[in-house]
Amino acid sequence: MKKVIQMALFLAIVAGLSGAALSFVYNLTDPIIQEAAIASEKENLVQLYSNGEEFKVVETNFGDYPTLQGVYEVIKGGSVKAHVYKGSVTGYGGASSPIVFLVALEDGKYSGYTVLEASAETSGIGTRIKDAEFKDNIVGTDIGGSVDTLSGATVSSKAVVNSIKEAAKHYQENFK
Amino acid sequence: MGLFSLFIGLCLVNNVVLSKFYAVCPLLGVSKKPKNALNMGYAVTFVIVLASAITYLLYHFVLVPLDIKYLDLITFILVIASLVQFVEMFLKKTSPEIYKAMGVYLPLITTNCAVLGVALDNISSGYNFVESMVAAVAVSVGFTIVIYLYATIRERLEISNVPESYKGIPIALITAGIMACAIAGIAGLV
Amino acid sequence: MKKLDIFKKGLFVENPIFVLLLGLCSALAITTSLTNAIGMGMAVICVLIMSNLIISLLRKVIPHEIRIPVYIIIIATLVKCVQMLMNAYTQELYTSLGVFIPLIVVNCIILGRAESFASQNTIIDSLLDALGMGIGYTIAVVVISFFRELIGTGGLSLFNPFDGSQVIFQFELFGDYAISLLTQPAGAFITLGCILAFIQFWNNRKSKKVGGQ
Amino acid sequence: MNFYAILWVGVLVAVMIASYLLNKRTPLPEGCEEVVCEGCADIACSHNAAHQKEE
Repeated sequence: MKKVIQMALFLAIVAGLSGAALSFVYNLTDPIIQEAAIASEKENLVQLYSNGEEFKVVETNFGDYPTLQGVYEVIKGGSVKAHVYKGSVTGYGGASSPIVFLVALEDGKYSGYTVLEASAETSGIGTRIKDAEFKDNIVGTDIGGSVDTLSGATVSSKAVVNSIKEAAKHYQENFK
Repeated sequence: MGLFSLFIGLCLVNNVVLSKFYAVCPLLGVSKKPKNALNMGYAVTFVIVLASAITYLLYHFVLVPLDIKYLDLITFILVIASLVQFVEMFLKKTSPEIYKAMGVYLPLITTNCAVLGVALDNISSGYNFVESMVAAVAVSVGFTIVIYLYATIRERLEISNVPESYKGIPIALITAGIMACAIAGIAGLV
Repeated sequence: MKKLDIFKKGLFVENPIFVLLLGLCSALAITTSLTNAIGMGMAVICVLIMSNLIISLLRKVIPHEIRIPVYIIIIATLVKCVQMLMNAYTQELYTSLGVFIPLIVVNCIILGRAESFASQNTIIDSLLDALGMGIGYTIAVVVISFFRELIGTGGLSLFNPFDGSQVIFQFELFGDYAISLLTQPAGAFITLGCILAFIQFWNNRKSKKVGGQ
Repeated sequence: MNFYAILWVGVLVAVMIASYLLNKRTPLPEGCEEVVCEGCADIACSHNAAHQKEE
């Protein structure tokens, strides 16, 4: 009987030490990892929120949302102010150079939108998704509401609108 | 991605053993007779599917809510080790003849890279439960196919005249390399 | 056993990959480039030294019956710590090695050395053995990746693992005569097969010469 | 957060050790001779030669 108690005690110590060591190293390295993960995205996110917000990576792999690349939390004064989705869709320019954009979702509405890459779109038509005209269609509409595409640039704007719909679906599932 | 193309992708195209090098040690060490290889395949299939299910559930219902995601590795390896022990005990109690066939290989599976590899891949590629189950079955079917074919080739190797210095493990590795070339041939399938 | 023998044994006589054939999963997978090989070698050395140290420290305390599970717990904890540290400080290396860092846990070398050596010898001997085995593993992995990268891509390149941008050396020998098969998985099997065949050839020749006189 | 970590590792260790001990205690079904395979040097495999020496 004594052997069993001795064994149980030894195991408790091993488990405790192992758990403590792991959480200690985690607390030590997690901020650095978060910092590195967000660093590459920071200069993009600053285009949408530029008065000193913090950003945090929430998720970067989406099993059943093919066009979503990442979702980031915008933290202002310690609380999460908004979520930003990064989408990458195949526009008119083909899959080799996709359209990459950011869309911000804040208290029930799309509050921000910017295009990071749209190099292969035909200038004057496809590139109109970068102009204020398309942005006004998006900013202000409710999350999940219908966003109308640009007449004359339906291919590119349709792809972006569908990806925004996916982002809204993911948002309603995870953060609502 | 459709479940079927996921299955074919993991089972044949980027086969776990030949393209990601999971479980090369059992491939070289154990597969002498095709019948043994098949038994090993069944044992690994049984453990991989169970392990993937349990590790997926534990990760998403214990590690994520408690925000201790960094315990994923130790959870997976301990779950796999205890699963192997439970399966061996279960087989010992209920069906001796299955144990006689498969039981020999069970302790080997604890240090089998494929089981842990699949569990970690399911998490890192963001699959949901159904997809990770399909992935687990695909991986284990792929493993069984490769190890069975490999055993039949090695049987013939024993009686063929191999250069002196290539006898044993070197020729086994070259055979595996040629099989990997064959599998790479169907890369465009998915 | 003399201290130096323990260390030397791990390098060539009992090289974990070429002689004991342990840890082939990781050896084959990450030897596509020299940087990966050295990075992985360093990770394995760290884990091996720490695990041999801790296990030889606790060897009298661990109950005999459950020593293998305790070793697995210790090694899993160490590997996860090394993985987190690598993720934080050597980001490029971490992404290029990918899932094979956690797979060090099931790498038979570490558990093998813990069970057959560290659990019966003093701390200094275990450390020497860990160092010998770790460097032996690194030499083997570097040799494999040397051949695979040189013949596979026609050139050799080594980046500083701590920040990926700094190139230590990079040169291109025969760019368009490279056999790109060697960088693919199939090439890994064939390269290792040929290296092991050469070692077997070398041993046979040596024993025949001794036998011949 | 650390408390959950240590608790969870404790639960895991307990389950694993329990399974390990229970498995060691369940007797081999009759007719299953003890198989010693030297095919691989995998120490964790209970059929490894190293285990035979002690038992």
